[in-house]
Amino acid sequence: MAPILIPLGGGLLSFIFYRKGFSISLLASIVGISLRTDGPSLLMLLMTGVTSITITLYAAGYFSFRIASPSKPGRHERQLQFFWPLWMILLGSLNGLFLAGDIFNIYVTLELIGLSAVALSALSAKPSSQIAAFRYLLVSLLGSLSYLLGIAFLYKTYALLDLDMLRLVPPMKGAHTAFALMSVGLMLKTALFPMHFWLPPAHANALAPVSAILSALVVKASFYLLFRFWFDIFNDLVTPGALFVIGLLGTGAVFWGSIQALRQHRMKLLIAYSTVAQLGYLFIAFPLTQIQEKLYWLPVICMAMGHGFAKTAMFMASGAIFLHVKHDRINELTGVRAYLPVTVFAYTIAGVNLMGLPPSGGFIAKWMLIYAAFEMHKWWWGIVIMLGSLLAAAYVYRVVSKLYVMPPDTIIIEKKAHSMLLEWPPLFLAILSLILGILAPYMVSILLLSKKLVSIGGIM
Amino acid sequence: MITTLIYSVTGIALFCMGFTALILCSHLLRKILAINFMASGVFLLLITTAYSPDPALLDPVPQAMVLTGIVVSVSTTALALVLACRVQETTGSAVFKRLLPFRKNKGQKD
Amino acid sequence: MFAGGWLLVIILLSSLIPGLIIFSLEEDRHVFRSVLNMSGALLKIILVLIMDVGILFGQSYEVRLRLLVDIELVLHADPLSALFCTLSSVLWLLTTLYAIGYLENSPNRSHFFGFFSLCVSVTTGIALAGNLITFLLFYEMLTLTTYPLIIHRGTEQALKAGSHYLIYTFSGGSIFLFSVIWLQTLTGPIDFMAGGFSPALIQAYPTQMTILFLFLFIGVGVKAALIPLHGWLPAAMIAPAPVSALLHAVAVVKAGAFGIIRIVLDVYGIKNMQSLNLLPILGFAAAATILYGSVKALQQDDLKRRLAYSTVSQVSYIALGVSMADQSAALIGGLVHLVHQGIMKITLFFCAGNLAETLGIHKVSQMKGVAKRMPLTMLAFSVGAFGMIGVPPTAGFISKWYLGIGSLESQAWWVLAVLVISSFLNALYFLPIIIKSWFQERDQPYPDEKQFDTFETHWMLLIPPLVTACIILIIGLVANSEFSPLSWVRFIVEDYLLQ
Amino acid sequence: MSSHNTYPERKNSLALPVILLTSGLFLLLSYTLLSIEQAGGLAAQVQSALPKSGAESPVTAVLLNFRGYDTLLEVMVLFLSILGAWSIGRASLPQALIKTSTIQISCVRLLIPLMILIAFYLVWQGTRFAGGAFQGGSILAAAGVLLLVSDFPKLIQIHSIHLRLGFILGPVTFILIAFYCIFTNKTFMAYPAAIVSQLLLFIEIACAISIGLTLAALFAGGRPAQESSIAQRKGSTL
Repeated sequence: MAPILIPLGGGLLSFIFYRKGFSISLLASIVGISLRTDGPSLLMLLMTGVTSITITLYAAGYFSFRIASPSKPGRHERQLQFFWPLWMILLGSLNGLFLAGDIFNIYVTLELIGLSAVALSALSAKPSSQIAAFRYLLVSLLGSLSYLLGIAFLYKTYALLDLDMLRLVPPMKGAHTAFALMSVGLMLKTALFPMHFWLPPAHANALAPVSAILSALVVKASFYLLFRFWFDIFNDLVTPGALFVIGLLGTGAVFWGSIQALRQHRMKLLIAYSTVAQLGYLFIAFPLTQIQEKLYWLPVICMAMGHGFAKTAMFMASGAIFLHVKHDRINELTGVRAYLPVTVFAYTIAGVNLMGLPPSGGFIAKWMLIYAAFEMHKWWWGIVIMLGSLLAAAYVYRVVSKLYVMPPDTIIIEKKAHSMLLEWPPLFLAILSLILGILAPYMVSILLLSKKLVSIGGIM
Repeated sequence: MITTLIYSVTGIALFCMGFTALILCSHLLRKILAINFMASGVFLLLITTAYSPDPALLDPVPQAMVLTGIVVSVSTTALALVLACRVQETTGSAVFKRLLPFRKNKGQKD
Repeated sequence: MFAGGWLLVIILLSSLIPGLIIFSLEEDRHVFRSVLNMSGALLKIILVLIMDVGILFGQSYEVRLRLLVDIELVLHADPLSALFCTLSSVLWLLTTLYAIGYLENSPNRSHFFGFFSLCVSVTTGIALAGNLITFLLFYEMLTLTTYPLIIHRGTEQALKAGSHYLIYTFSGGSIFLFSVIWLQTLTGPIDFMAGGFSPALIQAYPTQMTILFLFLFIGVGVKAALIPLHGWLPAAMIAPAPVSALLHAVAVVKAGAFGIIRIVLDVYGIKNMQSLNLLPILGFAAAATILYGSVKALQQDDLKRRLAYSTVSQVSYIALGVSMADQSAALIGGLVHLVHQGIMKITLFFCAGNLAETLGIHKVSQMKGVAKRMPLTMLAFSVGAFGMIGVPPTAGFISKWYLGIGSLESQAWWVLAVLVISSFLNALYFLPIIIKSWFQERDQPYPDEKQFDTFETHWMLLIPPLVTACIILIIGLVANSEFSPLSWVRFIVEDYLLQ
Repeated sequence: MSSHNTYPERKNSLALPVILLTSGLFLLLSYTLLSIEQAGGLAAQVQSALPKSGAESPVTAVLLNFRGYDTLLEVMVLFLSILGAWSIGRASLPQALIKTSTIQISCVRLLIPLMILIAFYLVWQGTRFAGGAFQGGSILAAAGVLLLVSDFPKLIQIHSIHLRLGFILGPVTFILIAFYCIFTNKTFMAYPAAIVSQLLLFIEIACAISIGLTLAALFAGGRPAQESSIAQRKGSTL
């Protein structure tokens, strides 16, 4: 009885957020808080929803497998017991973030996300994960404080907190500082190179469902905010030089992350470094975004969704492989295909998305970015993107080539009963990421939806 | 006016001092303290925006924000402390540099 | 424009769905698997034939799926795609039969045949692609589906060959993607269309268009194994024989050659190619590859490596023909070689596989007197080899004849010289094999001989090479009849020269 | 943190650049601060809406009514911290009985009721002056800490479920009332004008109890020892 009640509270919260997304009211007030949805936030909500359902299913399978063959009695029950409430609160606050329309409210949701993510990543009780979680907590707090300092400056300048109203104000002294502080805070949370150092250990040492959550959803949340601030709310403050620097950092992330990924010996670390690299692409999109175009959100959303689905699938697959093989050393993974065909297949398809091959979401995004690079006569970004895809192919195939081969002397481990829930959710997400390109027309129509506003705490 | 200025500059100073300590100090507890320093600095700056010469027009919104911020700060500090204790329990050390061997990934996890 | 478009989708699915079902099959369900495979292959041939007839009568097949304003997937069947489609579906049937026999009792067959089917679906997709993006889509997928086949044996060597293959093809693919996007920023969406895009564009961006052609050429040239991009092909020889046959004759190399044809004829168009003066570049690259491949083949003792270098050389005949596209005869020679080379090379690989599987022979030097032990196999091999050399009345003669006439018409004497020299080299590396096997006495035991009751080897291994050898002779003999590849190619070329 | 005192702070080659960097940051931020012309603030708007808010103190009005959503999330953050703490480790309280002197015991006995009274007074006054759920909750927490350090054996008897219910009391009350507003006013958290002050008080009390419990539990530093046995029982039925 007892452990059920707490998730209920968390679940209730996430439920409210969903509710709010659909109720419409036109009451906006200057002191109250309003929530809003528009195309991009709806798409992010959609991504969160789809990913979270599959992660939830997978987590059920994952924990039941671990409890059935425990490495330490009682440990996995405890993990399970705390996983649900933490995950539900995280999910709720993610949704809250995508709907938030108030700059201080965003701070609180960021803290909620940060805290629950840290607690989740510390769940696998080994020392390395706890140290990584601690570092993650410090970085997360540093990021939030920088953001909060930005809010202080902004409030000093404008005495406004509502995003829609901030969009309309003219640039003033102090706004630049505030904008820079908020951006740096969010970049830290998004693990933009060279502020990425905390990400690989935190993501790689967590439990598999948690790694998936962190990599697919949590970093995307702060990225979403960053992109919104730069191109939607505070676009007047953005200078070409700043965009160029961000693009350079993104380039650094792509190369550094990919090369590090190639050097790893553990599958999960490889996937975690690939997250660093893939986030780099999202930042390369900055200098290539033309806000006069209606669909300027599309490349980043495509990339974020494709990466979210694919990365979740990869972490889930690596988790399933770990559970069966008891390690995740890349060089010793030959022959896994024999007893986990679906998982291996899912991993491969997800890899195809990372490489940006058609018709995946990554392909559409890369296509649009390279296209924009040519149109804006900044073709060098296009070369960076292409080289990044090649490196991605290299690190994806480093694992896949091991998974696929069956040397004649392979010892096939005895086939164990494994849960459907361990194998099929990753495949579902992987296929979804692969056909995301075909779903692009629907994404476009969602992007073009008009804005809806909900205010909370009615002062009429 | 000059009072608020002193307060806000002090706030920024606290923030920067905390930031310095956060990078330079290696002990987990000191890092947590540094973060708290920074938070206090930000709150100090934020609360000065509420000031107005007319006592009736003291802005309540920053005050509310600071109250919320303090609660958040308390919560995060608590979690950080628990985590730090736990790290020390399992590794026997709470100094970041000495934790290096434990940060290695052995390819086997639990 | 939608008329019968679904036929194309069904053609794609006819091998895709069996492939996906095969993945999920248990390893020991080999009867069901074989039935599924063969019925898929037969169904595909029937559907492709229906499409061929339709095209002959002027029916148009097209399906479009718009992803974004400037990204559209198009499947479109024109005579050229019908040619490639028919070739790959017929050869797939034979290769499947061969592979079932070849891999009998070996592990991981579900995996192998699954990818095998996917590979053919993707090749069909390349054939039916109606614009550059769709072509690119299937072109990249081909890399993905062939890779597991190349590393199928799982040995150190196979993995090395696989990574070689990936490095080459992914680099090529990236350059290809890059240039496709670049091209599209200049020209807008590019559908394959005889005559290519408007000459006004060439005048507007002459330099960019030239660079772009070179990029695109490199992109497809990797799979077509033009020098210096051919490095992966000999290395990939480590794969099982059916896979080699598939790579060389049905899918990968052919996809590259087909890509060159598409880019020259349907993207740039012959006239634009002429005005940019790009055709000679193509010709030189092809001629160099032909000579280089032949010389390298001469030096190989490993039978499959010799055949691989022979492919490097022979596929470039197609490019050579296309490089003289202003002459109908040369273009006919090049296009028809797409079919002829495929059938001849697959025969040779089937035979090499038979030798390796039945007798354990991998080297040319071990082949003394094998014709006595395996007369039928060696008969097929000899027919294939004669075809490669260009001896009448085989199919190979027809293509070389037309290429020669074309070079005379365009007065490109050096092309004729290349043709003569390469035929001489072909003879030099094939004839010793034939002489050794037929006329010399066996002086050592076979490395690893297996006995079969009725025939010299397993019947499933014997039938495909015999069938293809017969086809080589037949299409050579009746080249002028209405249903030969030659007539079909004439039908295609008429279309292009009308522009 | 026993190693805290013995740990010597080392010489760091990074020190100088970092200090230079942060001083630069300080100068930059201070300079910007001086150049900002401060905007007016929202005091007037809050004042004008105050009568409808159900609270007399503008700060409370903002906290619980205008920006109540933030406060709800803030309560969730607090709840999250105890959740995280419990998930990380067990409470590191001594297993044996603590020897407490009679003076201490009697002091605590006197103090606890007083503290509870003060706490509720603070909550009660919160609508008018600076006070409220968090202030009251802190006093409650202090009471809890006193109990923890002096009357340990009795505390360990508290069943985990009671603690859990206590933790979620605040957030759940808050959420339920906010939902109730959807039915009455069609907007989340738009309290009906007639009973707004009662509702706010209700929320404040619930939150204060939760906050007090949570902070005291955080002091204990982890989940109760009995927690693992519950988990095992649950695991066996799974």
